[in-house]
Amino acid sequence: MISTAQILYGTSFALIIIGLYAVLSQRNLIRIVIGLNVADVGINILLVTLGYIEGGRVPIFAPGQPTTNWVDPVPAALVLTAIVIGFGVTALMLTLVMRLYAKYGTIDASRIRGLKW
Amino acid sequence: MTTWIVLFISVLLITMALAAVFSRSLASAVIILSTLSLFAALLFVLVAAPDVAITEAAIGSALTTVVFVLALYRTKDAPSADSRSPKNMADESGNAARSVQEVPHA
Amino acid sequence: MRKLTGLLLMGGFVLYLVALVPGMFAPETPVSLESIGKDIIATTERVSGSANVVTAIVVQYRGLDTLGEVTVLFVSALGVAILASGFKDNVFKTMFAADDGGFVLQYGGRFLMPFIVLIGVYIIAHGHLSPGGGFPGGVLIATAVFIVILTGESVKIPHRLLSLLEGAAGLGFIGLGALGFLGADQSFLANTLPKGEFMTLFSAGFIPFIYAMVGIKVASELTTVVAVLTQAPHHDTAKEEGRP
Amino acid sequence: MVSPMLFIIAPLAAAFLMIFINRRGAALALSLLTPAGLAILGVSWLPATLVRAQPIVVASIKAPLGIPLSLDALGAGMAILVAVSSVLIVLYSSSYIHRGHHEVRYYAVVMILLTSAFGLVLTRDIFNLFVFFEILCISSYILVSWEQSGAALEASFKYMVLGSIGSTFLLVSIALAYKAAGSLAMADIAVAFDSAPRGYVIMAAVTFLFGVGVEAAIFPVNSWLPDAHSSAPSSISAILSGFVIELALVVTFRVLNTVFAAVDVLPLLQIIAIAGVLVGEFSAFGQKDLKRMLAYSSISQIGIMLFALSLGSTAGAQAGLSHLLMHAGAKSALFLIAGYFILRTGSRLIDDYTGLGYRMPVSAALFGLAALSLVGAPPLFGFFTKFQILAAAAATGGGLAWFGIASILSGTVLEAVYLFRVIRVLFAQPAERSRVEMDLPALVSVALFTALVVFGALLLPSLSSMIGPIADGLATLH
Repeated sequence: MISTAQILYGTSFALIIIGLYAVLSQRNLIRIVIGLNVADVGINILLVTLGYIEGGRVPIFAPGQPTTNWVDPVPAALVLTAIVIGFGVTALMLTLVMRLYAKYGTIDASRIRGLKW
Repeated sequence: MTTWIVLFISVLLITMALAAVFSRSLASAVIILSTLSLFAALLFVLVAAPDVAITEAAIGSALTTVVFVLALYRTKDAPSADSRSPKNMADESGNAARSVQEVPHA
Repeated sequence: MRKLTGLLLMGGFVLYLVALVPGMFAPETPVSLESIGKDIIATTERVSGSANVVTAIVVQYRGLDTLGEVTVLFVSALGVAILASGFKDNVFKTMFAADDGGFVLQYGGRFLMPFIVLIGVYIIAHGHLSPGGGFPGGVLIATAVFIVILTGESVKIPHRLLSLLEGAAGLGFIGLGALGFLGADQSFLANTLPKGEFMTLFSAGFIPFIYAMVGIKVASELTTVVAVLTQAPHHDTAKEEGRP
Repeated sequence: MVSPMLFIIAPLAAAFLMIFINRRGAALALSLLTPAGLAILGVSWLPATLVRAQPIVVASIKAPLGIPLSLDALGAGMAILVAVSSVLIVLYSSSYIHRGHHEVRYYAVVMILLTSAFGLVLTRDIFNLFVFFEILCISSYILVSWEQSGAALEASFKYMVLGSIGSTFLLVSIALAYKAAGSLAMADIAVAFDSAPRGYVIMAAVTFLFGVGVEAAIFPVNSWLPDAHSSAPSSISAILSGFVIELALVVTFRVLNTVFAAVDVLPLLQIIAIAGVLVGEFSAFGQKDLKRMLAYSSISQIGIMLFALSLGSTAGAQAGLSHLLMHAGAKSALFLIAGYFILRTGSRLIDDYTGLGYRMPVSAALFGLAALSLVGAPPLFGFFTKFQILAAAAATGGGLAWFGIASILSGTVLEAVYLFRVIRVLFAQPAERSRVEMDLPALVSVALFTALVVFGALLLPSLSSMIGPIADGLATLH
């Protein structure tokens, strides 16, 4: 019987690998950014899964609610940070893509001299 | 029970990730990415991380998509009233994607 | 070549993962916590007074990370503004304002805005009680501004006011953190304000105030990002952009 | 008592304040005074840290639950280097960066870069390390794209893509560490890794090396560096080559050496260091663009430093850190002077600088001195540091060490040839006689950097009492 955590680990690594593969193989600059975002989602799932326990409950004190069997709140806090940082990088990259387009009229990496590698 | 829902969403997520990365139209890739984030948020609710879910939905799904859409508009040739129609947009991006794919392992 | 490199790298990564990290896939889902999370849950009521443990960690236990996170947003908003200043065209005009949004859309957007802002404020204010807090709340407020832009309204974005808010909220965060220097331990970001009654709105010491600062900062920065990207050259074409 | 937290708080508050005030004068004053004050504070703390590390408690919460920070001798030394360099570079920027409505933003981003640099040397928490790394990367991306020329935008994008891949790897590594240790404090992770499966630790170490290696420009993941360092404004090239990559190198090495002590990464590091030396020198040799040449030279110099650090001996670590100090001074001076060469001739190509030495005699002389020290010409600082590294390597012995010595020596020959070529061009034939010397603030800044590399050798005796505890910081987490 496969466990929830195993599924989540598998999914997260699949997303990370799909995303990074896209970053390395695509030539369209926007697709590169999309790939990074896919990888980011994968990372977020990976981190959240670290804190998951079987049948875990939300770690919030509320009147009349049991305070046992809570999931680990630390990875959730880390993911919040990671999401915001990911957005900062994405916004900056996309602005850069727009500027590159304004300069060269293309978002194809193979047609921009400095982006071939 | 949770396991099966998680499994279902996981399969959905991986499919969407592949679609977002390899779809022909750039516009649909962006929308699929947005949906991917939204389903990831759903996953976070299931694994008891609502704080992450609400942030992922607000930032990953909504705001990132806004910036992506702005980028799509900005990276199109001289935007005119006509080019705003979704059909036209899909065509142009589709062409771009095809021309990329035609190049073999260079 | 790039595809090949990518494939090779990813293939290697996957193989390595499967071969050498059995710990990642082997175990069943754990049934109890064996990490610092357990100790944090045990101490959060005394240390932070926040009912939402994730909020307690974000704002207090790992408050320095959050300060860094706010800084990341700050610096990337700066970067977007610097880069966007190079645009020659004005997307705002061609994108939304060119075709009339229509009466219903325009007034609908204007009508919705205060409510969305209100929800944002609610989410920020209840960050220590329920899921949410400064980041999603701030994003909601920024979204409200974007909805108005989206309806084709020619809004003049007050850039100077936004940068004033950014700076002030950042200084406010640091100032609230520096209050900790007055406390017994003289440590930055210590929660020295009165904690109030656990699980009520007026509790958790400085956490709601920090989240308010974060909310203001996130809202103003994201508004800046969206605004400069939609109506980029606010210096050169400001005149053309004005209402007829 | 003033807390060492000021290293993080002060530049950050300065950046926020600048944006709030939005005046050029205020921004300039803040960005000169903040690092200057921190440098003085750093010097005043150094004696205490030489005795033992000063732990800093954040948010009144002790180590595993909160974020542990600590100021040790290595941290204080690096912080002083960063603070002093940035004062001089801001001074240079005051005349070099164009006046315009973005100038305030330039100084704000530089201050945030400083915040992250200080944060990196202070933090003992692996996720906090990630956050500061991201801030460092993002502010570097922005500064690289500052001139918004085609080359600058391309370089910045390339840098960003590699940096983002790096941070993905870094997060995977953090996830592996948290799963093993249940804690994010480096000390706890080190303990947990001692008993974790070996393959697991290797996986975490490799992903970590890939993650932070991008910013530290460690050999296989440094393809962004020549583009980024050459197309950034020269003041930024000086920041990036002068202390950012060094800082990233020291932090990377320290974490690999302590947290991942369970696996012996040193031989691997030696190999990539030697590869970096050879690749850097050979690529620099063929360059026609002055700043690109200097950037490739940075790759090889980083290789030399990494080689010295990864020898694993005390002498090697000390020599590597001395070389780091020398390189910070010399490379900053070279980039800053190159900035004015480009400003005065409007060209980046070395061949266009024919006879420039007669028009900018002081600058050209300073350039020559810094270049000589970088090569390792006898009376200058660079000679002693390089000699120490070679001696330490010879003392270690072993095939890899001797191969490293051979590579560094042959690299030195190449470096001498291409840098002398630049100097020969500068003094080739007297062109028109009009003087176009650097502006005064820039000249002062460059002269001070050059003074470090010229008189650095005199510092060595007094440095030797401090370098021991500083080098010890590479192997401990206190």
